[in-house]
Amino acid sequence: MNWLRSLLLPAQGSAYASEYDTLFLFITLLSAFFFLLIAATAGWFVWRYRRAREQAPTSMVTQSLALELTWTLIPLAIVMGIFFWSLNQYVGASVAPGDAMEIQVTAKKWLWAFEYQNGTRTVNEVHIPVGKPVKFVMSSEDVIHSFFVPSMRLKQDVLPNRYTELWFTPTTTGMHTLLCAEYCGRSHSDMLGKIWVDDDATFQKWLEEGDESTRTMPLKELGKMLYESRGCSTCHSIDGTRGDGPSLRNVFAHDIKLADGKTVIADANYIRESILEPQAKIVLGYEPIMPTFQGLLREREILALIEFIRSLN
Amino acid sequence: MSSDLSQTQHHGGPKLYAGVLAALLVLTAITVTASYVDFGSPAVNVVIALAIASIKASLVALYFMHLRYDKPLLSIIFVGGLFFLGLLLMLTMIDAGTRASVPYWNSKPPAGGPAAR
Amino acid sequence: MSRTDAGEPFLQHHFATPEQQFEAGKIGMWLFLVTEILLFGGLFVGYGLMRSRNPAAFSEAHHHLDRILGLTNTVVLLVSSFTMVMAVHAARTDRRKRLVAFLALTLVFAGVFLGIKYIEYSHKFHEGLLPGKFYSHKGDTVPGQFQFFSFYFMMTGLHGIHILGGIGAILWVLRRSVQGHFSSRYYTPVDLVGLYWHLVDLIWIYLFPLLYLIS
Amino acid sequence: MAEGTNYLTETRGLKSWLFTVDHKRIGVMYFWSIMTALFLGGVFAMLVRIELLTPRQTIMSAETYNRMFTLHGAVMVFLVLIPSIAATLGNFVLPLMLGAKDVAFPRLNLASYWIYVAGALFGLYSMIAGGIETGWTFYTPYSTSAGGGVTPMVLAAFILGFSSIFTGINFIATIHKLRAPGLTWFKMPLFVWGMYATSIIQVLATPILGITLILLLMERMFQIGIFDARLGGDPLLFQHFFWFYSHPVVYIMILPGMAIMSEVIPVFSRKTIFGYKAIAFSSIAIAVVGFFVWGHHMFVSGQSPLAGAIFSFLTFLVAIPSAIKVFNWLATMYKGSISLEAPMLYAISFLLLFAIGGLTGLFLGSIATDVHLHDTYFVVAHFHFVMFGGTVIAFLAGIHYWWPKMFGRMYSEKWARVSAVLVFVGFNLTFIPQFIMGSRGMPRRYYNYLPQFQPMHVASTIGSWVLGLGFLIMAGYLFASLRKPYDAPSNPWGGATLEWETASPPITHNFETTPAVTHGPYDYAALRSDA
Repeated sequence: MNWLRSLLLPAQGSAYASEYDTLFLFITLLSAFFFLLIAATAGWFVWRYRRAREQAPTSMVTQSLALELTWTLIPLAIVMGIFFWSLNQYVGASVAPGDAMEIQVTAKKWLWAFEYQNGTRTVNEVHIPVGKPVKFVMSSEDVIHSFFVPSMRLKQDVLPNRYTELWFTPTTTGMHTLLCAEYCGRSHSDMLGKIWVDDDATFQKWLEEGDESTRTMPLKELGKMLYESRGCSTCHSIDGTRGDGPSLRNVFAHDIKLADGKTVIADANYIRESILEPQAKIVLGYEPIMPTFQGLLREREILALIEFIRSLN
Repeated sequence: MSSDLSQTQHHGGPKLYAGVLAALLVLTAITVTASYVDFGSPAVNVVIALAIASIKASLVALYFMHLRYDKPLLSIIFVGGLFFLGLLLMLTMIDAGTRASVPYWNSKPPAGGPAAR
Repeated sequence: MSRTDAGEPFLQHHFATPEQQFEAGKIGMWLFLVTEILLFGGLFVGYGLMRSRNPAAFSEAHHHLDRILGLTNTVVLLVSSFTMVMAVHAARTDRRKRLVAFLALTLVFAGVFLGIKYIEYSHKFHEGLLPGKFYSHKGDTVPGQFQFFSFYFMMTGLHGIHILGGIGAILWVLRRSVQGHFSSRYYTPVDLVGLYWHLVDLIWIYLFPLLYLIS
Repeated sequence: MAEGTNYLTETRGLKSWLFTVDHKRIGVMYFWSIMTALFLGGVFAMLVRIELLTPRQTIMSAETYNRMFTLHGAVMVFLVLIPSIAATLGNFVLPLMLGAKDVAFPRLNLASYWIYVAGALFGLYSMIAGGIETGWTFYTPYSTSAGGGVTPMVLAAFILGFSSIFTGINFIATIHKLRAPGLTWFKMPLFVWGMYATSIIQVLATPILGITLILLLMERMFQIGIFDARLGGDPLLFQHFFWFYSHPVVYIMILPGMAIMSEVIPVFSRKTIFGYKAIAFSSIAIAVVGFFVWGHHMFVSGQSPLAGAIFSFLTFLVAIPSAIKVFNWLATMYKGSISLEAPMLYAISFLLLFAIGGLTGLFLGSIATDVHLHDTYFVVAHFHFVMFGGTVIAFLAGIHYWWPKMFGRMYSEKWARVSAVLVFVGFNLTFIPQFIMGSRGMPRRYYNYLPQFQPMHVASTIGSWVLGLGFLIMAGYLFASLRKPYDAPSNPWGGATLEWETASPPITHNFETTPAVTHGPYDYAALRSDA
């Protein structure tokens, strides 16, 4: 069965995922059986009872209560079995254990923002420890999004003005893809995140100090990485094409026309302000829709982004 | 076959209609009065108001709209429509009323267990 | 439309007998009434859900409605339903003058209803008790009252549109009555318009306590 | 062969068509309108598939892509699938099957057609009024905040609802009051039962769509605070309302398809339908229980788990009547005399594709498995198997079955078979890869996707070309048949229902004399002894 599982389903990231796969494969095999039964019967009848001559006599049997009951009750019993199995699994997965680590999630067009209980905040990237239950408490700032982690077989819509939850206990370290599964507009398909499952020590270290790599990476490279991973790229291009936000190409040290008619020079302070207080100065011809990154970026990361933008001239 | 439709249908007459109108007016008076009475919970007032409204609606449907004298099919159509409206109301309310982050059947998860089952 | 039988000027060609045509018409009308009930029903469900989410605002907001005017309108509509059923009865018993008179009376009551509704609406407009973003009433103690007025205007507005439709339909049968189209042999349009008018009344029977009589 | 005049030739000129109250002409007008919409929707689908050839931009921008799949969905659902079988074949065949001269309310029928046209024009107008990119489901709050042509498209759906309601009212009244003498309820062809069940849903569900769309427009224009969470509203209420209509709508689409199956299979097996009452009652059961299950579209929406459990349970119940039908059709073929002409080829396709569509529904009705699969390509593939593999394939079966009756000409059987096979192969090639992509975690409505999915997307796109080729061939031989003189016999397939007793094409009043029903709708033995 493993070949079938790996053909149809992504890698398993939790014990729940393997429970899930068992039920999934059970329904798959059951469906395959019934499909083959129907297809083979139809095929056999078509061949066996093909019309050989115009006036061939046909059976006069038109009903059978016994048959009707058979093919009513057997499918009924089977689907009821699936229902209870499935319900049991669902109930088991719906309540997070009391000691689960809580992470707040805010979804907005088009990024995922995370906040840990110690105040650490990240965007589109979240680190969690292996083997411990983790609970995401989620809410949206605009439209409905959906938090979808295929490797955990879990998904939950994220609504404005309400909290919804999703929890799992990861069992394998490594990267798990997070996707938005509820259509939310232009960059819906770019609203991706990475869930890093670390061993305990690495996780603790990360929580206190941030990424090893980001502390040593050259600024420009780090800036490029942040540009791609923190959601900047969904609105700001680097090749000059117009998105929901202005392109970052040839911006640094250039004159920028603002919506209020003034002109400013895009120096490091302007860029810093635009990241932390995006509504302060709006570029002419664009909507004031950019969310603030106040508290979501470390000092060095802001510096890195400025350096990256400077390199785009 | 006579094509005089009045021969085949009985719908009551002016006296009956006047009686129904009187009943409707009395019920209207009752419902207004009841709205000033405190029954302890606002929900009771809603139920009473809706119950009286339903009696009035039934009177209109049965006599003014002749359902009482017509073929049962028409009543089935009418009641059927109400049934599906009730369905929408009921299942939507079940969702709205039981929406919480923790399902009611497991509101006290066993502390510390990895999978609360 | 080919008329096959000179004795049955309103029998359409694809029906065999007037009974068949009459009954088909009634089935069609009742199915239409059911769609109307469900259309309003959606509003009722929305109202129920929003009221249960926000009971205080609904209760507070409804004090801005005038119970006397609401009650008057209820009585007007009930009486108009009575005159309508009397009109149908007159048609069925071949009393054409009474048919015309009762239809005209029904129209008068419908007009009174709309007149009172107009007074109520202009009062609400004046105080800024308007739906959604137009709500501008000052001095509210409970937030969210605009929701109540959203529903008030949608429900009474949709109902009012139906009253207007009913007036149009009654005018049509009134005209045909004056022309002498109806008799005990053929009065389907009167009957069907009557059914429609009663439904409009029936919906108001629920609207009145739900909007005016929240305690 | 028709001598003298028939319904197509009795009166001439554009006006005689545009203002006709003849159910057959209205059916034909609906047919060409819906075919036009199907062509448009198909073009949108092909463009969407071409865009998905590569993980990044291929031929269009993200905005255009979003508009494209929205239009594909809206056109296919509101302009094609909902009216397809009922308004074309239903309109044409139902009165004939009942031995009636017309539907109960011919003018209402014409109104229904013109309302359809008006709705369709509104829908097209939304394309130039800024386009619409909300998806055909119009979920709030996205649809209340999105710009562009949302308002005209919502109005279009609202208007089209009336068209649907009028058809439903008409059919119910017709079936109750206009059956020929001797045609008792259990002597009615099962197609009529299917239409009856469909009409019930059209009448009961569509008004809720109407009020939902009104509320949506009010929320957009006046911010009334019912769906918008920031104003104290509840976005899930929109989903409840929307699916209260849009799930039963699935049965508006599939029940007529099943109804055609119940005609085609016995005729081409020369055998009385097996389990007549079981099939008839299962149609009604589907129509009723279909209203209880809408919440299975909302398992991950934030709906309460209790409601989810209830909806999951009810969903499994509605699976049973569909299964009963499939088994009864199979039993009908047993010891029959089976001839694989084009309608039957489509019927066999339907059996296989609908079986897959139904069985994959088990994954989605089951609450735990649905969580992972919801809003992925698995769902897309599932509903295409039911909507295309079911409804459209059955529609094609019905078109090929009744084409001689409608237009009085036979089409090329050889090309019809080629096209049927291409459609079957192309369809499977398009959508089977989508099942696998979906269960592997490919969300729907994605413009960019992870590179690992590209091979399956390419396969799917190639499949869409095969499918398109099948349709092109079909259009070719069907148009070609219309250029021939009338050559269809009145009963080319040996059917026993009443529509085969009148000429092909029928005269304007359907029958020379109102037929008296002496034998059952599937009594082929009686037919032979008559002949």
